[in-house]
Order: sequence, then C-alpha cells, then structure tokens
Amino acid sequence: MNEFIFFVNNVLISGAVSGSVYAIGAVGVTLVFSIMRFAHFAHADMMTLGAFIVLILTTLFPGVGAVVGLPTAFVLMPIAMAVTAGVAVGIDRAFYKPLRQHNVKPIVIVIASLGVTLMLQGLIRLFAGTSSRSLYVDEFKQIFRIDVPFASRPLVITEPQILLLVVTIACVVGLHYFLNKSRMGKAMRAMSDNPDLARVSGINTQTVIMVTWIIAGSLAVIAGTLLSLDVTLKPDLSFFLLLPIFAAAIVGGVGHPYGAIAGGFVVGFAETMAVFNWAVLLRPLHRAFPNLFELPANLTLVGTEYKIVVPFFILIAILVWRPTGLFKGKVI
Amino acid sequence: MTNIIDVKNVSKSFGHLKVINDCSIAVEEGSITGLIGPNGAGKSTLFNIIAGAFPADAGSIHFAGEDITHIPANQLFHKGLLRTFQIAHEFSHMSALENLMMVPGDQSGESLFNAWFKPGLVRSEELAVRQKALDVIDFLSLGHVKNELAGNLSGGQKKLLELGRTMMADPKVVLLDEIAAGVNRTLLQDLIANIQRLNKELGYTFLVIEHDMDMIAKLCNPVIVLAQGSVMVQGTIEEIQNNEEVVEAYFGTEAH
Amino acid sequence: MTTTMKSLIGKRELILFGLLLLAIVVVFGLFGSAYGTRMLVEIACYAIIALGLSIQWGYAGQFNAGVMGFVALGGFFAMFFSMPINDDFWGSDLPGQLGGVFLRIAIGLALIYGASKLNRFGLSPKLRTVVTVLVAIVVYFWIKSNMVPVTQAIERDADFIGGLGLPPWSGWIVGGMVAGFVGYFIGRICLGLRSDYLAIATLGCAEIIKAFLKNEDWLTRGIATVSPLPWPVPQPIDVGFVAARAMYFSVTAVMIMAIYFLLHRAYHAPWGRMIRAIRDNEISASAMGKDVNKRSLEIFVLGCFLMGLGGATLGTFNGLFDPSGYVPLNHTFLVLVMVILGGPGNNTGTIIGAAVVYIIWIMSEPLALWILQVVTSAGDAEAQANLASRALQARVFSIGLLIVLVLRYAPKGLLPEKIQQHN
Amino acid sequence: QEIKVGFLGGFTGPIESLAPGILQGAQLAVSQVNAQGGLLNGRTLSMPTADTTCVDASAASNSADRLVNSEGVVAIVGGLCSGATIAAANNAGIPGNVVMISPASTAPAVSDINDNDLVFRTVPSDSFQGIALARLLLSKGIREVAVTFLNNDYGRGLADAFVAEYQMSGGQVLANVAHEEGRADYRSELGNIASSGAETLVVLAYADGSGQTIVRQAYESGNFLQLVGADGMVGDALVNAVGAQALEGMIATRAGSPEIEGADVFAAAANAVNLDPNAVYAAQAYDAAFLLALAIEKNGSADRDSLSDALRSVATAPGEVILPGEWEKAKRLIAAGQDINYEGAAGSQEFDAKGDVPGVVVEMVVRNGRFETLGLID
Amino acid sequence: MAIFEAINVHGGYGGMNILNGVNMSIEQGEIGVIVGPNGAGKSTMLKAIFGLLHVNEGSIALRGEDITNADPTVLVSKGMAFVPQEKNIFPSLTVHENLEMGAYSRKDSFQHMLDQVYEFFPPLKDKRKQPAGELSGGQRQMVAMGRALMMEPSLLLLDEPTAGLSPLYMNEIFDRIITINKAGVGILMVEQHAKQALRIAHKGFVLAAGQNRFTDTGENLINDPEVAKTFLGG
Ligand SMILES: Nc1ncnc2c1ncn2[C@@H]1O[C@H](COP(=O)(O)OP(=O)(O)OP(=O)(O)O)[C@@H](O)[C@H]1O
Ligand SMILES: Nc1ncnc2c1ncn2[C@@H]1O[C@H](COP(=O)(O)OP(=O)(O)OP(=O)(O)O)[C@@H](O)[C@H]1O
Ligand SMILES: [Mg+2]
Ligand SMILES: [Mg+2]
Repeated sequence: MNEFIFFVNNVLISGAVSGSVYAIGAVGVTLVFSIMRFAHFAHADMMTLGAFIVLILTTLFPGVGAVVGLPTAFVLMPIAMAVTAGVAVGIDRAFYKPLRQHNVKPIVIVIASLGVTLMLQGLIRLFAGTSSRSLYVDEFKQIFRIDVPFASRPLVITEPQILLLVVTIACVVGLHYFLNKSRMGKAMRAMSDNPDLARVSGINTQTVIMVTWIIAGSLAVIAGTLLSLDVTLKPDLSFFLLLPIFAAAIVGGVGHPYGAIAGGFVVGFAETMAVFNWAVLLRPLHRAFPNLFELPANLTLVGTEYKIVVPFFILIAILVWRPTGLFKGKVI
Repeated sequence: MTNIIDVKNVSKSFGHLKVINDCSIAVEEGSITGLIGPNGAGKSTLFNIIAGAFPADAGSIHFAGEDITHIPANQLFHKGLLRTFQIAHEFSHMSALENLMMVPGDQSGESLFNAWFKPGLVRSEELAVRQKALDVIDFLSLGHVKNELAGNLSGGQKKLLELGRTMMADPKVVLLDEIAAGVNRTLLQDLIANIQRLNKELGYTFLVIEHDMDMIAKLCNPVIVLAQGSVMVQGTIEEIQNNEEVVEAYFGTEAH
Repeated sequence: MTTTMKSLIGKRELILFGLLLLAIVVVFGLFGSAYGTRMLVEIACYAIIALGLSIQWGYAGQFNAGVMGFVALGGFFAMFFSMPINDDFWGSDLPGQLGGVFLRIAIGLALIYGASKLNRFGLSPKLRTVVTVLVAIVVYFWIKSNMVPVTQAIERDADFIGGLGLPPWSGWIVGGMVAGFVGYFIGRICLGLRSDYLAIATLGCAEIIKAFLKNEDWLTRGIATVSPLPWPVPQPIDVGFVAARAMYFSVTAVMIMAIYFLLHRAYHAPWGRMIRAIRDNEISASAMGKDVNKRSLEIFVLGCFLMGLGGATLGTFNGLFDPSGYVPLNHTFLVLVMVILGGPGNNTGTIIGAAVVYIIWIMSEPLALWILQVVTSAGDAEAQANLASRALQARVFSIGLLIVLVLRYAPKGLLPEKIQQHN
Repeated sequence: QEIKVGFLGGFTGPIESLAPGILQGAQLAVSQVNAQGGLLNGRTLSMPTADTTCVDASAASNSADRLVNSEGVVAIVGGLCSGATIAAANNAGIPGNVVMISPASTAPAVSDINDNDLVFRTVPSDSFQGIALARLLLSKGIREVAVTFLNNDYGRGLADAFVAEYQMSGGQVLANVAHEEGRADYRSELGNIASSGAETLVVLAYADGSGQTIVRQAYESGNFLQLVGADGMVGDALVNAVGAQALEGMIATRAGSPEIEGADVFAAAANAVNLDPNAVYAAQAYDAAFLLALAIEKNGSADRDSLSDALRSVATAPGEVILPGEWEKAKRLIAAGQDINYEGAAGSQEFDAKGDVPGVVVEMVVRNGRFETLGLID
Repeated sequence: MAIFEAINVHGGYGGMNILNGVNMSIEQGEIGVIVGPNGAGKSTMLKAIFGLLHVNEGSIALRGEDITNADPTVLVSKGMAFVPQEKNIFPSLTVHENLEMGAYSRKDSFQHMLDQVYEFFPPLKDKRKQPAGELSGGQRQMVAMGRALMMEPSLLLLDEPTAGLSPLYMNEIFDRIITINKAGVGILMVEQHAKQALRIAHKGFVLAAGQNRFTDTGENLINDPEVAKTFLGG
C-alpha cells in the first residue's frame, strides 16, 4: 500500500500537476495558432511575465489573501491577467500586426515571436533580476498530508496543486462553452477557418484578434502563476516550458483546444512515468515471492537528466504514427 | 489503337466517404478523351490517383502497358505522364521563363556533382533548355511577361503557363484538370486550338476534365461521364448529351 | 557570365562591404590586432554555420531551429579526432568490452528492424507494430543494462575514452559528415512537416544532442570539458596571438571561399532552380518529375554538414570542448539573426550578415558596460555591480529587438535573394 | 597611468545572481588600494570587467581575450565557472602570459591545466569540501544518504568527491542523481531518489537556483527527514525563501575559516560598503584582487613577466603578516624590501605547487531560521 | 437614384494601380454583370468596392452615401454582402453555423432568414449539422450564397459564382440569382460564363486593363459583334 501511495504521489499527482500546466499553456498556443496561423514562441515568456506581475502585486498588497482564505497571489491573479492581456495585445499591435498586413509567410511571424521571446526575457531579467523567488510573500504554502488506511505514507497534495487542477477544469469547461456557444467564440472559429471571409461577413477581425490575445494572455498568466505558486518563479522558467508546451499542442493536434488539453496531460504523465522508478511497484511482489526474480534497485526508463527530451520523443512518435495529432489537428 | 492509360477497378475513400467506387476507365493512345461529371463525382481524385499524388485503396493502373499503381508522381513524369492542376500550381517566386525551364527532367545540372564539377556540360545544356523555353513562351504569346514573377500573372496566364509546361516535357499523356474554369472565353478558344495542335502535331494524348460543354464538344472524343465515383456512361458527346441519366444528373433538365 | 559578375558585386554589396571593412578597421583600432584577428576567425566560423542555415532556409524554405545541435556535433568530433590517444583506456580491456556493447547494439537494432518487417511473414500490421514496440523496449533495457557497467568503468578507470590523435582537419570533415548524417535521420522524420513544426522538432533534436553530449561522460567527459585542443596551425603560445590567429583565419577563409564558390555554382545551375521550385510548390515540383523528398533531404543534409563543419572549426579555435557551452541563444538564435539580417538565400548577404551581427554581438558587451559607466559613474559600487550584470541582459533584449526590427523594416534582409533574369 | 586588473565573471547565465556579490568583493579591494595611495608610486588600480556567460566557452575566451589583448590587463580575477576559467586560461590567459586567480572555480580540473604557473585560485578545490562533508555526516552517524547534484562542473565535482569519500569510509549512497539547472519542477528527480528509501538528502546545488526548489519540494513531499547542503546552499536568502520551518536542522558546509583574523576585518570593511560579507565567494574575490595588487607592487612594474613569482612570494609564508585592507603597511614593507605574507579574508591563501589553496571547511546548521557556523571540520 | 455608384475608381495591391478609373452604377433591383479578360481587374474591383483593398482615387457611394474605403464590417451593416470567388465558406463550421456567421452583425432575430435560405436551397436543409468542408462544390456555392443572404442585403456582390460548377448547378445558381433579384435585391456579379450571365443582366460592364470598355444593357452587349468576338469568345 505504501508503494501505491508513493506511485500516486509521484506519478499521478505529479503528472496531473505538470500536465495541467502544459495543458493550459498548450491551449493558449493552439488558440493563437488556429486563429492567427503561427506558432507563438513567446507564449512561455508571457507566462513568466504574468507571474512576475503577480509577484509585484503580491508584494504590494500582501494581506489580501488572508481575507478570502486563498493565497494572495491567486486572489490578485485577475489583475495580472488584465495587465498581461494588455501587453499581449500591445505586442501584437507593435510586432505581429505589421507583418500580417504585409502578408508575410507564417514562418516569418514565428521568427518575430522568437525575437519577442528574447526581448521579454531580457526585459524581465533587466527589471526583476535573475534569482528564484517565491510567490508566497507573507504566507506559507498549505500542504495537505492525507492519511490513508493501511499505509504509513500520507497522500501529499498542496494548495496550489488543488487550485491548479480546479482552474484547469474550469478553463476547459469555460473555453468549451465560449467557443461553441457564444457568438464571439463562433466568430473566432470562423476567423480561424477563413479570416478574409470573416471580415466579409461583418466580423470585426481586429476585435477577434484582440479577444484571442486577451484569452491567450490570461491563460498564460494562470499557468505561470499557478506553476510559480506550486514551485518557484524564475526568469528562465519559460524556456524549459516551451518544448513540452509545443509538444503538447502538436501531440493533441494543433488548432484543437481539447487536443491541447489531452496533449498536455499525455506529455505530463509521460514525463513522470519515464523517470519513475518502477521497481517500487514491484517490491511488494518481490516480498511475496522473493525467489521468483531478482529486483534491480532502479528500474527507470530514462535517467532524470534525459527528462527534457521525453516530450520530444513523444512528439516524434505521435508525428510518425499520426501526423495530425491525437485529435485531428487542422494544418500539417 | 492501344490503351495508353488503363484504370481497373480503382477505389478510394477519405475517411468514411467513398469517393471512387470500383472505377474503370481506359484512354486510347492519341485521343483527346473528356472526363465530365457532377461536382464531387471524384474526377480530380481520379486524376490524383493516376498521377500518383496519392495511392488508390484498391485496383490497378497501367500506363503504356506498365503497372504504375504504386509509382510516385515524380517518377511518372519521367515515364511521360504529366498533369495540370485544377487550381494553377505555378512556382510563384520564379519568373515565367524559369517556370518552364525547370520542367525538363533530364537536366544533368540537377545533380550537385555535375553542377559543381562539370560546368561546361551544364552550361551547354542550359542554353538549349533556355532556347526551348523561349520558343514555348513565344508560342503561348507570353513573351512580354517572361521575366515577370509567375505569382503576379493573371488567372488565364497561369493557365497558359500550366499548358506550356506540357510542351517543355514532351510527355506522352497530359491530364488537364479544368483549365477552362475562370478563363476568359476568347482566350479559351486559343487554348483549345493549342491543345488540338499538340495532339495533331506532336501526338500527345489528352485526358480532359471540364465543365464547359462547348469545349468538350469541340475537343473530346470519346467522353466519359463519372458519377459518384464510377463510370456512368461513355460515348461521343452527342450520345452523352442525349443520355437521360446524364442529363438528369449533370446537365439539368433545362440545359440547352 | 558578365551578368553573374555584375550580380556578384552590385552597388549595394560594395557599400555594405565598405561599411563592414570600416567596422573591422575600427575594431582593430580600438581593440588591437590580436583581438581583431580573433574576431575575424570567429566571424569566419560563424559564417560557415550561417551559410548552412542560409541554404536550408533561403534556398529550400526549411526552418531549422536546431543549429546548436549540429554545431555541437561538429565540436565534438573536432575534439574526438584531434585529442591524443588515452592510454588508460586503450591499454585496458575496456575497448573490448565497449566493442561488445556496440555489437549488442547492432544485434538489437537488427532485431528491431527484423520485427518491423514481420508483416512480410503474414503478421497483421497492427500486431507487427505491437511486436516491434515490445522488442524495442526489451532491446533497450538489455542494452542499457549491458552498457551502464562498461561506461561507468570507463569513467572510473580512464576518465573518458580520449581522442584518436588524428589531425584536427580530419575531425572537422568527419564532424561535418556526422552532422549531415544525423541531419539525414532528422530530415527523414521531420521534413514533411509544416515549417513551424519543423522548427520545434529541430529545436528538440538539438536539445537531445546536447543532453547526450553532456551526460555521456565516458565519451565526451561531459561537463568536465576537454581542453586544450590541438590546432591545425601553430598555437598562440608558440608564435604569438596575431600570427597564430592569422594562420587560422587563412585556413577558414579558404574554406569559406571554396564553400561560397560551390554554393554559387550550384545555385545558378539547374540544381538551384529545382530547389527553389520545390520551395515554392512541392506538389507541383513533384508533378514535374522532381524527387521532392530526396532533394529536400539533400539540401538539409548539406546545410547540416556546413553547420557541423563550422561548429568544428569554432570548437578547435576555442580550444575547448564543453557540451554545456552550447546554448540556443549563441548557437541558434544568433545564427538565425545573421541569416535574416544578411538575406536568406543570398550567400554574400549571409557572410556580411554573419560579420555585422557578430560584431554587434561582441561589441554590445563593452558598449553596454561603457554606457553604464558613463551613466552611473556617480553611483556606489553595489549599484554598479548589480547594474553591470543587468545591463548585460540587455544583450538578450537587443538580439530580440534586432530580429523584430529587421523583419519589420527589411524582411528580406540587407541583400535579398535575387530573382533570376534571362534577357 | 592606470594599472588594470581584469575581472572575468559570469554576469549572465546560471550564476548571474552570484556574480554581482563576487565583483563587489573584488572591487572592495581595488577601492582600498586606491584609497590608500594607489600602487607603484601612486598609480591607480582599475578593474575592467568582462562577461563569460559561464556556460559558453567561446564567449568566455572571447571576453578573456579582450581583457588580455585589448584592455591590456596585467592580471585577471576570474573566471568564476570552472569551464569558463579553463577556456579563458587556455585561450587567452596562458598564451598571453597573464596571471589569473579564480575566486570561485572549484572543479578539480582547474588544478590540472598546463598553465606555466599562471592559474591560481583562492577557493579550495571541491575535493576538499566533498571529503569534509562526507566525514561530517559519518561523524554524525548518518550512514545512508541520497545525493542529488547540479549537473555542472561545480555540482558534479563536489558529488564525485563526496561519494568517493563517503563510500570509502563506510557510508552507503542509495541514490546519486544529477539534475539540470533552471527547471520549474524537480519532483520526478526527487521521486526517483525517494524510491531508494533514503531519508537523508544531500543537495549539491546553488541556493538561488535548483537548490532552493529541490529543498522546498523535498520538504513538501515529506519523504526526507534530514537535508544536507554544501557551500552553494548556504545563505539566509534560502531560509527566507523556503521557510525556516522547512529547513530547521539542515546541515551544510562551506569553505573558509571563522578563526582567521582576516575574516572579521573583511566583514567590517564589507559591511561598510553594504556588501554582505557572507555573500558566496565575495571574500575569495577580495583576496584574489588584493593579492594581485600586492604582487604587482612586489613585482615593481606593470609587466606580466615574473608576476606569478611575485604572487607566490607575497601570498605565502614566511613573511610579515598582512591582513585584508592593510595596503599601506604592505607597500611600506615591500618598499623596504621585506618579505610579506598575506593572510586573507577567506583563508591564509598559501598556494601549493598547482596554484591551489588548502581547504578549510566549516560546519553550518540552520537554527532559528538562520545559518549558524559551528566550527571547523577536520 | 442609383442604389450603387462607383466613379473613376483607381486602386491596387501594392504601389501600382490595377484599376485605372472604373465607373459603375446600378439601380434598385437591377442585376449588373461584369465581364472581361483574365487579369482585367474584375475581382479587384469587387474587392475595392467591399473595402478589401485601398481605393487611391475616385469614389464609391451606396444610396448616395460615400462608402469609399469603408471597413467591410460597416458595409455589411449598411446592407451589402459579398461572395468571393474562392474560399467562400467556413469549412470547419457546420452549414448552420456558416449561416449564423452571415448574420453575425444582426442584432434582431434572423430565424425567418434561416428558413428562407433553407427554402431557397433545399439540399442544405439535410446537411445543416454537417461541416461545410464536406460538401460538394455546388453545395458549397449554395452555402456561400446563403451566408451572404442572411443579412437581407440590399446589394449582393458575387465573384464568379458558377466557376467550376457543373451545368446543372450553374443553371440552378442563375435561377436563384433571378429569384433573389425578384425579391428586390440589387446584384453585381463577375462572370466568365458571360453569355448566360449577360442574358439575365439589366446592365453589363466590360472591363479591360482596369478600365471600362463597354457599358450597356446585357442584351446589347451580347449582340455587339465586337464585344462578342473580343470578350465573349465569339
Ligand atoms: N483530401 C480529401 N479529403 C476528404 N475528402 C476529399 C478529399 N479530396 C476530395 N474529397 C471529396 O471527394 C469528393 C470528390 O472530390 P473531387 O475533387 O474528386 O471532385 P470532382 O469530381 O473533381 O469535382 P469538381 O468538379 O467540383 O472539381 C468530394 O466530395 C470531396 O469533398
Ligand atoms: N494580391 C495581388 N498582388 C498583386 N497583384 C495582384 C494581386 N491579385 C491580383 N493581382 C493582379 O491584379 C490584376 C487584376 O487581377 P484580378 O484578380 O482583379 O483579375 P480578374 O479580372 O478578376 O481576372 P480573372 O478573370 O482571371 O479572375 C492582375 O494582373 C493580377 O496579376
Ligand atoms: Mg475537380
Ligand atoms: Mg477574378
């Protein structure tokens, strides 16, 4: 039973948590992709940017959380979402819109977004320094250790992890209703299908693009903040998230929000399972039949130093096996 | 006369949609064969299958007696099978002349080794290819736009360019997919004349998809009617126009 | 021929070359000739890498965001071939054991390959896939369990397997070839993808290559780094900085001239026309009889070869093999900026771009510090120290800004690709 | 008129947050020298800086090259990361005949550079600290540990030394796992380690990098009872960030001796300019810069030739003891032709044949939300 | 008063003008047909009218009100609708959603228009839940027309609505156009099936090289031998 709890803690909860972060990130990437047709490399940096804004707010108003009984950072997150959404819209106006108007190939905008990534990284470091920070300024993270019958190990889950899972579900449901039922949502899908015709139909494409960036920016802040709450806030957080997030988006099928969510969890679980020591689960078996086999101390698929390449291997496997991703993506 | 193209019992589905359904057609060497049928009948799909753009699910295709069912598009070109596209597929960032010059398939300068180490050979071949392209471009009366980017040409000029490629390659068979759609009728008369000339003078075989009945009537014999992925009837244009089934499915009762 | 001569030295090129020369003279004047020659060599190495990216992207429209990986491969082979032979390793029984592991790897690969062909023997494709995956997993664990003890023994007893003691240039060529070979496999899998996907896929490949070089200590010494590396020409310690670097520069300059000449010839031959046609419209090119997959792969491999070669020359020049030193900012994005600024598909432009961007990149540090000193000369020491480190972050920012500005105002680069005219 | 001693640091890259403190340490020495009349008959000492990026050998040698060839420095303080130091030395320092003193490169490999006696360091090699840490744990009766180290020259060198000593002396290392810098999440690594059943976790990483996250997540997971760190983990910033409750009782080691006089002198001087005297490697950087100034003065000219001999002479016994900040006194003695012996802020800085200093390692523990120094480990 | 009038329109894509002074007008409830050689600027003219590219000189008016270079969104709310030559549907939206998008800027109920479109084009009714991308060419064209009709426009711009369609669908589309027009909608369309189109046109415009060459009733143009020879294919 202890081993099972260990498995739950280290694979299920862990995978679900990183899966959620990837999923929310991938939804933003895929939304931008399906509506503006380019892979937005700066998304991960918008996550960091948002989290830094939250940090600033939390430092300014440290007591807010106690009033509601939630982490201050979480309570203040909506303000950062608004700010980052504004920044995202501004970046689009300044850097992507002129290129769009020149009718350049999508790949050129992709490169521009690489430029924006570097600029954001430079700026964040310039103003916020480079060290790790915690989003818990005046409070401490709540850790729930849940005792389970027949086991001496507790199930461990932290407050931000619960928030993360809840918010992910809320985002999925909300986005589903928004895209399928609301007028603006349908207009966004229409725009992603055929931007010129959308204009001709009287859809204000500027508004649609703005709303897209607002949603993408807000989602980025949610992912960034909850991740930083759960772990730590670093300026170079984003670069390491970029690959798994894109892998998640492609694995799920680019341009497909539900695919992105599925992809996020696939990548998240794959990562944790690849580095999990499966010998742990075999130990009870080994205790029951000690002579049956010899149990190696460490039975992992890949060493943790290769964890970064796991999303990428999944990406390749999926692309070979099913080039459009799990859900049928739009463009290949 | 022999059948230069022989399509036997070919089927093709996209997902659950069966687009080509046990279809068999044959094209006689030296003929201009028409292929008509309602929208969505599977005509372009059939072209794509013959030209190797994607594989058939079942059935076989023979070209000049050889089984070409699984041969990719680029190899079919070298065997003498050339197709045009329903939507013009020009090389938009190359000049009109270059669009033609890239066509010949036996250019030794296309190998890196020759390009690097046999410049003399490459240059003399290049001169010949260029002369041929200039001839073709004059023949198509596109001389004044030969250095224009192909992407900037108008719809009709692109269609002419598509036709010009066929003349650069010396193919045996040309598959034409709706070259008339969106083309000005006056220009179309020239195109028809050109096709007839290529057929008579150079002996090209044509398989022509078209919705323009005037053009089909002028050019094609025989005409094959495709409906829902299989052949409905085949015959001369008169026979087709008087076939009630075809009239109902294709022309509509108030046609002519 | 006269037309090509003219196109080679147009007015724009002349002006740019003039400005570049001026910049180099200024650098020589300000920083001395030892540093100046060093910069020239590094520009030359980066120019080779940039030419590799330029032909992939400019000629064929392939967006390779994994330059770093190929550069690192080149660096590794430059080290592996040129370092002296490690007697601790070759004198023990470890080579035999390692050979045994490689034999097992070969057997394992053969087994996997065999399993993937089982459908020839009447197995249904689904079942075959399952069997292949199972075989692959078993083989993986089998090899892993055999390999780990051997590699650990090497690390413990011999540090790492050492080099081959061959001349550095042999490592450069092999480094280029292996980079091309790896590029071949990556290209086989990824070239069919949309360009953004290709970027992500190659980005990932580069990370895999780096992770491998960084963690397989028995082979590469990992983060412990290997240095000093032998040079193909006398080293500064023997003949002084300027002379040694001038000799090194002449080697790289000859290489660039040869590469430039060959690329120019190929581009203006039917080969170049075919590559551009494939870039424009793959479907149509394939209908015109061009083997799109083969040709895309050919140019991808050629580009990767150049990246490997450039990486190898750079590695040897730096005198050190340090796998963790390969970071995307310096080895992918910087090269990318060189190519977009210079003009993708224009070799002259790419070389100028490499020089301009490298000078900007290198000068941005002293410049940032100088500006800072002027601005904060009144401030206290702590503020200065902090600001100095932060001001250098501006480098990252300025590279980003440069990308965005170039795309905005000169989307085709300083010297755009020329449209072929036939009069 | 200025005499230049370069500072080669990783202002960007993985140790960018440590670099400012280290530079300040060196600058403190420079400002003291200048405040007390400068060197070589009143010439001023200045310190141009250059960035190595820490991880990019090419950038490191380039920056070093600029210092050596363009700035014309007499000597260099730096680099910080061992890889950068090796690259800079091999590419620019040694061919340029420039003495380099690294205040932070701890990798054992630095000892083995073929350096014509030009490369020194004021920080002990990792092998000292790893051994000390292993002995400390064993002496406390901890016989089973799991190790996770940062996968760079620092972490790996330290881990290798620690593990070798620990196992040789009868301890058992149940897991030894590398981790990469800069990740958001180390739960997988920790899970992997925890699966070995170890209850003591040795974290060999930097406090404001992966170390902080690992310690925090190790505490959250509840899988480990005892946390252990090395010098990279020491710093009250860690306690503030992770929480005193989580770290209470954490064992750590760091280089440096609390008993030498120089430490207190340096602490006072540092506090006066708002520099945390405990900032990682700041004292070592101070020593490096001060030593170089002494050596130049001793050498009698701003030439690079024979500077390393002068350095050895001023740094090592015998001779009149010079403490941090005692520049005027040292100048006077040198002028009088007397032999001096600098006893620094971070140690007595007696260079051995390879240019290394002997390691003095102290034990530290987190108590009441602060790192407290307990005493020397022998 | 002319419901729509374009006077001396100049415009193009980049620097160069494609349109060099085009004049056009139609009255309430009329059908106007534009014919001309490829590259004459016909599609360009429709795009210029609909605000999709910049008019450098000249003016365009709707019911006397100036709409030169107005945003398409504004034009839609003023009762204009446009069916482009290609890519005129939203492939991943269902037929029903395509029609809804047509009514995007309507604030009132549009149920009656949905009913009417399904009545116009019966095949669509069965396929209302199906993504439009799965339809055949003719059905797509119906969806495109239906989408344009949802706003109950008073002026409908059609760019080659019959290109690539089988004769059956071509006739059907022409029939629908006549029906729609009978309901009082003004229509301006480009056609290469010039004779059939001019036959139902009240007014015909022959465009060449970005300028008007002939403007007359449809009947007169068909019967003009010069027009017939140079522009209608004899
Ligand atoms: N790649 C594809 N994926 C899914 N369905 C396809 C694909 N290509 C064609 N179809 C479907 O196959 C059917 C036949 O298409 P095809 O293009 O062959 O028709 P066609 O006879 O050429 O019609 P038209 O005269 O309009 O060109 C259509 O229903 C079409 O929607
Ligand atoms: N996006 C564009 N950029 C630059 N030039 C263009 C563009 N689109 C069209 N043109 C040019 O504008 C001219 C007119 O094009 P337009 O599409 O209006 O012709 P058209 O009369 O509709 O012809 P067709 O009957 O072939 O559709 C052509 O010469 C064409 O090359
Ligand atoms: Mg078709
Ligand atoms: Mg048109």
